[in-house]
This record gives sequence, C-alpha cells and structure tokens, in this order.
Amino acid sequence: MSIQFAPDEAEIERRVEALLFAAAGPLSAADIARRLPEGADVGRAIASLRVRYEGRGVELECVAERWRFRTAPDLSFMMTEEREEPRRLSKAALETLAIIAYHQPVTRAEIESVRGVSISKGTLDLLLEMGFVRLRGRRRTPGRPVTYATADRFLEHFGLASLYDLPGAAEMKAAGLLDLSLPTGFEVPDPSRAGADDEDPIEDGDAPEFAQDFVGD
Amino acid sequence: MSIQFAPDEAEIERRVEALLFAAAGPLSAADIARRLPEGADVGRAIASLRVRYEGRGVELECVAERWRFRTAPDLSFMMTEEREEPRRLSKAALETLAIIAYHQPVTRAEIESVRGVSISKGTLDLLLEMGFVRLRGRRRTPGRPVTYATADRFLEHFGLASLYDLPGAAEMKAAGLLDLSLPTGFEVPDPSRAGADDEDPIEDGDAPEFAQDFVGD
Amino acid sequence: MTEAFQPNLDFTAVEEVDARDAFVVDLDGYEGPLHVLLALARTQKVDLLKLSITRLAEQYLAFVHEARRRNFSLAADYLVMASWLAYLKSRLLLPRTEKGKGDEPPAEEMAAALAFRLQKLEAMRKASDALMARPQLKRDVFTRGDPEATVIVPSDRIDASLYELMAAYVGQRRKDQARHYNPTQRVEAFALEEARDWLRDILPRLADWTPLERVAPVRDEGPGPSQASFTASTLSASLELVKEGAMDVRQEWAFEELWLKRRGQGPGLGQPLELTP
Repeated sequence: MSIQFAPDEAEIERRVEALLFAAAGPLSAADIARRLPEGADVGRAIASLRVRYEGRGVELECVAERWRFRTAPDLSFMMTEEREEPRRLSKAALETLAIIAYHQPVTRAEIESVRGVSISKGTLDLLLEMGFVRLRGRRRTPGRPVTYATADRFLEHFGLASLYDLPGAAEMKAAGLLDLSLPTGFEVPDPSRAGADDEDPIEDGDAPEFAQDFVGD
Repeated sequence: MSIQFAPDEAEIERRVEALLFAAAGPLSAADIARRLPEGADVGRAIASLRVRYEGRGVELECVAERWRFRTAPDLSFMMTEEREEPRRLSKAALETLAIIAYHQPVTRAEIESVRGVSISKGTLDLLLEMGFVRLRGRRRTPGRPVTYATADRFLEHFGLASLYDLPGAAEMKAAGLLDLSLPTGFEVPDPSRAGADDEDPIEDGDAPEFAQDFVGD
Repeated sequence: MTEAFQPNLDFTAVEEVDARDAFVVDLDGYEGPLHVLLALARTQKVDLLKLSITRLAEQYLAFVHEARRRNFSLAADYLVMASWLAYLKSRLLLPRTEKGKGDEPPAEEMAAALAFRLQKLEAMRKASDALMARPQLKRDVFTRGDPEATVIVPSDRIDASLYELMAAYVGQRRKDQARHYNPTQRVEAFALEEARDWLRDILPRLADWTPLERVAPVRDEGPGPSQASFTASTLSASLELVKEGAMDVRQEWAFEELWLKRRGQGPGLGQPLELTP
C-alpha cells in the first residue's frame, strides 16, 4: 500500500502524530524521518503538532532531544491509577544528582568537595542503577579519576529537553557557581578527604591494588 | 492540586483525553466517569474528542463499548513495513561482550569457561555484526583458536577514549558492584595491557576456518 | 525558574528558633560541617557572600559545644572544622598589619572563599529542590499507557550502558567463582571456655605485669587454632576475669602491648585499664 503521490504537509503531520503515539519511547527527529518519505519536513510537522496539542490533556514534549506525547502536568491529580510510587531519593542522593547534573562531567572527589562530606556507600550505586547517572570517562589528570554524567533517562524523567534546560543553570554559571576550581589560596580543611580509604585510586596496576583492597585479611 | 470550581466542558474533554491516553487498556464510559467530578458529561466529552481526532494520525475508537486511542488504520503501513529490528542487547550478548571487553584477546572456549555455558551461535554473530567485537588473531595453541577483541564501535558506543578507560575494579567497587565477600584471587584484567605475543594475526586465508568456527555443529 | 535562585531562602526549621545564638542541634539533619555552616549562615539573613564569618564561626563553635554537651558523638570532621574556624576567626580579628605566616593567603580571602563555598552548596540545594519540583514521569506526567501492538522502537541507539556492562561482567565472574567454590578448612578457634581455664591455671604465676602474648598459649605444629585465635581468646577471657575482680589489665596507648597481672599482692605499675572510650 505505497503512496504514489508526495504527501503534503498535513499528511506528514498526521504520520508524525501516529508514529509518536505508537512509539514505546521518545523518538528523535532522525527516528521519525527514517519512516517518512524523503524530504519530509519533520521539524515543521513537530512544531505544528506542538501547537495543536498545546493546552490539551495530552501534550508534545521534548526530552533528551527526542519527542514524546505525555499527559498535561496539571492533570497529575487524576492519574492515581497510573501513578507508580517512585523510589525515594534521600536528600544526599538528590544533592549528589544535582551536582552531577550541573557540573558534569564530574569526579567523585569533586562531588565530595562541593558537599564537604564523602559520598556514602549506596548513593552513587543507586543513581547508577536507576539509570539517572552514567560513568562517562576518565579525567586526564593524575590518577585519571572516573567522571560521572547524567544519562538520557535523567532528562526523560524530569522532562528536560537538554542539559541546557536545567533550572537555573545559566544564572548559576554566570555567578561562577558551577566552576569546580576553588578560588586561589582556598584552604578550608576538608576532613572528608583526609582518609584515603574512601578514595578509589586508579593506577595502571588496578589488579594488585584491588587484591590489597579486598582480599586483605 | 485539587480544582475547586466545577470544570467546564472543555476541561472535562481534556481530562478524558488524558485518561484515555495514559490508560493501560480501553476504558468504558463508566470507568472514565468514576475518575471525573460528579455530573460530568462523559458521553459528550467522548463525542467531541472523536470529532477532534477525526482524520488525524490518531483516532478514538470504540471496541466492545470501551474507548481507546489508536493510530489511523490507513497509516498502519508505517507501523509495520518500516519497523526496524530492535537493537537491545540480550542478557547473553551483554555478558559475552563484557567478558570479551575485559579479557581480550579471548577465545570462544575461554568465554564459555567464564560463563559456564556455551555461547549460542547467534550471540557472537550479533556482536560481530554490530561492530562491537572483532576477530583479533589466532592463539598459538593447539587448534589455533580464533581470539576475539572489542572493535572501535564498542569504544564509541560506551564513550571510551581507549581500552585504558574501561572501568576497573576500583570503579566497580565505587558503583557498589563489588564488595568484601569476594574470594581471594579475584582480579579484573586490564585489557589495555593485553599483549599479542602469543597469537598470530588473522590472515585472509583464514576465512574457511572462521566459517567453521561459527557455523560448526 | 530564576526566582528559585534568589538568595532568600526558607530554612524554616532554623528561622522558627529565631534567637541569634540558638540553633537546632540535630545531627541527623546535617550531613557534615558544611551543611551545618550553611544552615547557620541562613540565620544571618544576608547574602551568603556578605556573611559575617566571625559570627558564623562563633555560631558553629557554640553548635559544636552544645552538641558535645548533649553527648552527641561528633565526627572528627566537625572538630577539625571547629578548630579551623576558631583559627580563621582569630586571624580576622587581628589588626591587618599583622601578617600571616609565610605564603598563607589573607584571612579575608579565606573567609570570602568559605562564603563562596557555602554559596555553591546552597546553589546545589536549590537545584535539587527545583528538579524535584518539576513534573516527573510516572508521578506527574504519563506517557501512553498502551502503546500500539506494533511497537516502534527508537532504534538509532543501543540500550546498553557502561554500568550494565560492568554489572554483567561482575555477575559472570561471581557465578564463575561460585562454580569453583571450594570451601577451605573450617577455621578452628581457641574456645573461650578453654581460654578461661587456661588463664585460671596460670593466674597464680601472674604476680607481676606480664605481656599478653606471654600469657596466651603458644601454638605448636600441626592442626589447631591459629596464634591469633589463642591471643584473642586469652584477651577475652582476661577481660572476664577483670570483671570478676581476679585480675588487672593495662595498656599505655592504643595498639601498645597489653599487660596482665593478678589482682592483689605484687608491685603494681599503676591503675588498671579503664574501659571507657
């Protein structure tokens, strides 16, 4: 049942609407374009759908640079049957998540230096396991510490189109609050970093060090 | 966030729209009415939604006196013909990939010895086809088994600059994956230091044997 | 969103107490010295950068004092912070002509840096609040409850994260280890009852202070408890005898040698060990 004529704008819009409705997850413009005739203006169709659904019970939203339909936030009170009891994040976990989100890529030591306490066991695991946070790479500094960043799941959960949309990020950046390097000569003692047992030194020979770490009796 | 005033018709329509969209299955008028303020005219809201969606990519459909949204029937070709193979890695594939990543270069027999089960033919094929894994060489041992290693696509996908950046034991510990209950002698190999001195490069003429390796049995 | 990041905050818990020097001593509510300082700073009701560090230091010292008075066990980092603040305060109060030693930055700079650090922590606090205030998936907003039977899977990416890869690897290795699990011999321990009997036998000979290791039985060749077990059980048994009033134990410092002596006659080296933390 192939279409012989080139579909017009309205038809493209219909198809994009259908694709987004049917999809199990958010779709990128590229995902959508792949299923449309060549040359279809996906961006235009999305923009026009967005206007069409504005103020409706269902709205088109951009998360992690992908598009999805979702119910209007002001109707949340009605959705009792669909609501899932979210896993409670502790205050510490939330703060850690915020630091990772606003400072990424960020090392464990940097997170700890902003909070002034070492990260308790379980905090990072939980965030990793929930898929909000991912390991991103290694900092090219001595010790080559692993850096953390947020994952798409984080943006999808909080309905953010991209990291630029983090609330207040621009203001914080302008105020220098997202700068990880501290002012010169800053020497508040950092007791959380005093003991090295909470650190995970990364060296060439990960293995022997590890053996020491874990196997030691 | 409860609404104090009686919602008007348009608001009732919005709510019905959201309910039908988020519901896990078709809803009857009674199902819907139960979740709306008393006296809300559900029939009218449904009728008006039906008109609103007529000819759109998504339509409101009645089956067995229940209502649900579904994509327009004339667009079904989009939902099937261009459907792509889902690319979620199966558990077996992920596990195999992990062992290849950490133990490379590694032979099929070695992978199987860690996993304790034989690898199904499709698993390695899939990883090779996806470009995550490549044939690396032949072990200089009897039978000259083929060795596997990760390919560039693997590094790209996981955002690693080099194999040197693959998280080691320290990161596994930080992520809560390793704990003190590990037996002695557990170590995570460092794949960036894997030498090639006990293997020969794969040659062109190897192809038939390779086929044997995969197609066998 | 801008509004959420104005410097006015409502730390109601702190503000309700109002009084200049009163604060809530509730360590559970704070995660560390910096969090306490932030809460205290809020009572000054000024921009964090214009904070009076001297006053903040006083408040913090009073906090630590109060906490100790109420017998909260304070972590070392609270005390380290207290002494550093006391030092900073004294430097801030010194006339400016008095130069700090060596290459130490001026006290005002250190104070400003502390204020800045508090501001950063504060920003993250507000950021996490602002995030939680957003509509969240499956709590406030919902995607389609019943996607089409022919599901369109977003396929330009593969769902596998580094974390999953690590988890898969560790899972495999664990299974591998479990398959080759080979229990080692049961560790034999020197039973406490035996240790008690041993100690009672030897007690008459302990007229003088004797090191623990000379009191404990010495391991001989062949199977049996390890030397560590002999020592540990003997120590446990000796503490029981101390409780019974049959002997004394003392130690000069942590990790120093332990000395044992029967109670009663004989030249003593001092008071018995006090088992208080």
